[in-house]
Amino acid sequence: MRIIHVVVSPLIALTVGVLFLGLSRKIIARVHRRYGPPIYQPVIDVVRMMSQRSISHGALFELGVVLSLAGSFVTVLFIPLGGTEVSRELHPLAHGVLCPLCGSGGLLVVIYLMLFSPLGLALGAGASANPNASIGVSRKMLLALAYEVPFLLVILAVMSHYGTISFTEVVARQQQGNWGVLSVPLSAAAAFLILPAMLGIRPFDMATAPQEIASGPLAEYGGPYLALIAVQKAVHLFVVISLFVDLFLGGGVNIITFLLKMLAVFLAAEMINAVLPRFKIEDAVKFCWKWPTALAFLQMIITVVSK
Amino acid sequence: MDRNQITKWLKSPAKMANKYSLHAVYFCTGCGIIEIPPVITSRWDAERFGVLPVATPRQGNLFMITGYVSLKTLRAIIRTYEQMPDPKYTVGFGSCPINGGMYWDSYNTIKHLDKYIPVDGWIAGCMPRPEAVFIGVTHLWTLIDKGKADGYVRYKKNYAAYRRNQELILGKIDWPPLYP
Amino acid sequence: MTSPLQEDLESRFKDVEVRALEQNRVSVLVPSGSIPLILRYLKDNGRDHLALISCVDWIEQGEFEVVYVLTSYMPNDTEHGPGQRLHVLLKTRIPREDPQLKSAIAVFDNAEPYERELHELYGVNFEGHPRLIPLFLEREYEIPPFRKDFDMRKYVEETFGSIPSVDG
Amino acid sequence: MLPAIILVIAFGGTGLVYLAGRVHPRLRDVLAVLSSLVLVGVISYGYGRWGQLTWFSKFLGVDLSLRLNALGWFFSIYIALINACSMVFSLSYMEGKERLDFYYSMMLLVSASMLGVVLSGDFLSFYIFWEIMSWSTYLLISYKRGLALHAGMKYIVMSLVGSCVMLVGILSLHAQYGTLEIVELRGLLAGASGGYIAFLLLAMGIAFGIKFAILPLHTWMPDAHSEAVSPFSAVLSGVLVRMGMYGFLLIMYSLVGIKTILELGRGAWDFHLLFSWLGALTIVIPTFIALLQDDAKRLLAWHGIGQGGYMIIGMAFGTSLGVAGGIFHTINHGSYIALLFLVVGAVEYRTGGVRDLNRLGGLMQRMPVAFLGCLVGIMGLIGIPLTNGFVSKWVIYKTLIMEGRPFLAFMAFVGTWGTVLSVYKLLHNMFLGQLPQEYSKVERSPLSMQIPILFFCLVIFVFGILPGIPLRVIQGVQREMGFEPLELTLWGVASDTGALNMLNICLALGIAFAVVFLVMRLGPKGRKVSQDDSYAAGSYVPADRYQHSVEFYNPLYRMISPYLKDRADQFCYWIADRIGGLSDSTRRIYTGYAGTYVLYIVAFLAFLIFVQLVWKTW
Repeated sequence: MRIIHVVVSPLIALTVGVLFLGLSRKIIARVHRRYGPPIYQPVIDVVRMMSQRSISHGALFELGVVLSLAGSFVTVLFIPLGGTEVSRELHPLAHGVLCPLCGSGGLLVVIYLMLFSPLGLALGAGASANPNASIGVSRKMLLALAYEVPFLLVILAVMSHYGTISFTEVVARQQQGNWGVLSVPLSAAAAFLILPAMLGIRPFDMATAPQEIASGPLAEYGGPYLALIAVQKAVHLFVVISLFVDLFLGGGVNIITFLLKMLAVFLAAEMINAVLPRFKIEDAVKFCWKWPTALAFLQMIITVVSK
Repeated sequence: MDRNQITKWLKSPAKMANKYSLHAVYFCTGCGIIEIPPVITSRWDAERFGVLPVATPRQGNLFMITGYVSLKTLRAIIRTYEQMPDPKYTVGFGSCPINGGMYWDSYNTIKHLDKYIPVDGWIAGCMPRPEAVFIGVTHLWTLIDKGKADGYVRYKKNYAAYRRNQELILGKIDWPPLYP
Repeated sequence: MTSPLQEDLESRFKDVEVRALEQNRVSVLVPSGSIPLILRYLKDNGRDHLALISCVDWIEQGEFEVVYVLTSYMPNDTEHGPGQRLHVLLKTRIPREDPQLKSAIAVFDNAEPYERELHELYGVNFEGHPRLIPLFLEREYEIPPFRKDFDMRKYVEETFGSIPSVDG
Repeated sequence: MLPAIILVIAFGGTGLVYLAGRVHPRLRDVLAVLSSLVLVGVISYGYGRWGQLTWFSKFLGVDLSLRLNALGWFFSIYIALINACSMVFSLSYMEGKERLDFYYSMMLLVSASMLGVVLSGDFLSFYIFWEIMSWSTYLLISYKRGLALHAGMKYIVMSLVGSCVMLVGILSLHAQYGTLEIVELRGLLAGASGGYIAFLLLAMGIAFGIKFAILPLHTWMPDAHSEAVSPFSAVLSGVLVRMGMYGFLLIMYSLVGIKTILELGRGAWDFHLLFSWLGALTIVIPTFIALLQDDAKRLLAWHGIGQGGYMIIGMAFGTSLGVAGGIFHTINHGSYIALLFLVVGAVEYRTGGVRDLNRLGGLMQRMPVAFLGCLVGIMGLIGIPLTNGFVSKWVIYKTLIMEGRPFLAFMAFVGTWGTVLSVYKLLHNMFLGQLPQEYSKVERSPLSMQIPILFFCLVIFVFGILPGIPLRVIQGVQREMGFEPLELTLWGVASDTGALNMLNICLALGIAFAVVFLVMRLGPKGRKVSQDDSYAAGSYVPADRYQHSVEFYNPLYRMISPYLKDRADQFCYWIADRIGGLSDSTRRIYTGYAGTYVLYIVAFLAFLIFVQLVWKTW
């Protein structure tokens, strides 16, 4: 049974992620009052890139991308995608926990596994010996440090609120009691504030800014490697949003409700992405260390005091 | 616009994908660049055909040369063209790249662009309007369909001739030849 | 009527021919040797902005006419009198075969690109110029292109016509 | 009987190596490596053969004894391994340098004294070996003369202060209980009053704290590490600094016992909470200082201090999970910090002593094995899954969350992210990016350098994927210290409140990597291109015009540099100036003229008479 889950959940992540990418380009187009590409345009882009013969700057240049995509896929295995033991008798449609590897290391492993994708891309970009790539990687690392401070506060507040480090139990407790948004509201607000930063979309996409630094770490990537990076971006989008849904919206009773909640969160994040201009890296770090951190810190104090 | 015909996709996915995902690297030479913003923004929206501007030649497969080509710009155009991944198509905007246009007797502009890099499609007009650009793109589709948009194959086949012409006009070229 | 500038220049420098063109334009023709001196003098007396150096090719007289356009930055703290807007066109004549001039960088250091342009397009040689390398053009030409005796069409035919087209 | 053999081999080896150096340099090198390897063999043979013996009786009325127990064995195998690796490394690193006899014998002496510290059964022999360790380290730090002398002086002054305070503690123990045997003291101390235990902990704690470089006492470490010779700084940071950890474990758990530690102090002021907050500060501040360093070795030295904080937090909590995490992190940290120092040494050896991160670049193409070592080292330092660093950090975080201490966990996490940034800068500025022309002819690192690097990479991955092996040894140590041991499986921690299974993570990553690699191979293979053929907006990039690894995190530096003055360092220098001023003023009393001395005597007599007249004391 678990073997099927191990195969199914990355495929779900891939399809839903690519669908979300297509949706985001359509939403941005609609906001600009133009038609925009069809929903399946990212698929066309990936097929075209796979057919192109690009250049390579050596083994690490290629393996960095493979490492970052592999890391994202493995992170998906550790996130419960809807369905918990509690919900089995509650709903006729419920199915067992769709989270193949939740047993071997809970939320802590997810945080550390999310290190793989930026590190993999950073290694690949470093090997491409292009100054734009190095500047892009330095910005990506700084941005990661910026949003990681509130993100860790948020996750620790949730973990100490439910007193466990296993992800499925956090989701199960939310489904019995009220959702994370109600029990740890400030953390949910802080998490939503840094959601664009974690996704790397418009207000915080200075790491891959096409106009300023020729799309940063991706400056030297083309052909199949760029296709893998696009897929990695899609899967990372799925991972971050499913993390948000699991921590604060009580996961899904089954996969369908889970995906619907993800769509809602995604649309909210896209609205910010469609309209805001790009921050400078100093302002992004200052922003991330001011409001979201204050909210998350306050929530942490509340949970510790009320424990 | 046969984008939604599944049979064609199954028969030749690479060709169809190349047709409907033309990521454009446009080289802002001369006067043509002022025509590109309306093409890619809300008024005419090239993205509905899958044409998207990208930052570096490594990521693109359509190379738009918009306007007259001076000697100095030719050096950068050749460098950018050689840095693009393989199935790549070039489109010349306006009459200047075709035969020198109004600068036919100027000492500093290139008269026939296709003597130095292979060009797949021309869009006539002393700066073609966005509608003309879209007509050009659709012609490019038909060319790709018929397999006649083979600029990159010709470049590889007659690379010696192209390289000789480039060195004739530009004198010393500091990067090594693409196909030694 | 002779403006105050005219008497001043004529009294101070010999064989200076000052003609008042239209309103606020004065042309001053001087021998090529005294250019730096006059530039220094004009700079100290309010003409502190070298707007342009250009050159006219009088091919019949076999001479180049190099024109320095001088005006003032008109700093906003001083009130703008009519004299402030005056444009002085300092002209000098040099032979076409071996055009030599002393560089004006010592007086106006923003003259550097203008002199490079004149050197590149007309072949005027400025001694004392740190680096007379091409400014716009890709390479050197035997006859500088802006000279009237440069046959444009023959040059184009020679260089571009001779490039064989790539067959196939 | 075994500990005596170990020490005889170690100290005998030192002497032999020095004599062999007189005979022939090649013999000396072989002997040095041989003795290290024999040491490793004998110690690993000694597993399970615990025992105690007195090797010298009636030394000043106290008989000195040696003891081999689980804790001692654990640290000694760790010392022997790192010493063997750095010995093999220094074979090629020290070629052509002068005073090699002195260097090799000192290296062996340091390891021998560390083994002595770890195998000593009573506090007097512990103190003797501790002193030998301190001053032999001083000699080795100042091996390179010049600036190293200053760093060595700074180190020896601080460790002498620590040793004196420890001596006070040992003397008070002797005065109180008449014996210094650790086994007997354990029973006697049960009845000791809280105040006496606090004093004992403070006295011993300062000595171990200085050696362990906890935050306020860390100032000697960055200078000592960057000035010491690379193989020795690997030993210094890998294991010598962790003698402080052995000391803490010895007094906190073997001597005083867990119950008393936990109740020590009241409410907010209890000992282990203060201690863990000190550990948390030790994680965050040095890591962010490391972020902004430009010298590779200094950056690693600051990380050495930062990672020490994890061990303190793990150990201070007194739960079996926490202590296991702390001990495991000690050995993990030893493996990858020594690896990184060896890699920096290899790069320094090949590029002629260049350590400045702003001038290096692109060495990956020239030194692939050093690059692999650096990559695995930084993955261990960050704690990426599949490396041993991750397992010990996971255990420590689990204790923090189970104990309901989210703020400490937050500080530890922020420390991890600071490490990610600064350590990537180390890798990027040294190995990635453009290869400058001056290093284009650098050859690969010699074989004797590659062996230790590859050995450490193996250790990091094996302990990372199968953490059960080292954790079983730690179980033995815990049973000895009175904790109920951790439930373990071969590949992770098994517990109902959240288990860890590294094998699953490893298999998942391996399969995902293979699948994605195959998918990439579907597309056409990329055309290999040199580093000059990179996108530069159409212009050609002449070689050496792009050095883009300068000031890697400049935006962050502008933001946090005002807060980063090293106050502890300035405080120490302030004290040094005050003492200097004081001693200078006392010097003026002895002016050298006979007259002033007569004047002093007369004044003193007058004072005595005055006291007699007023108070009639006699």
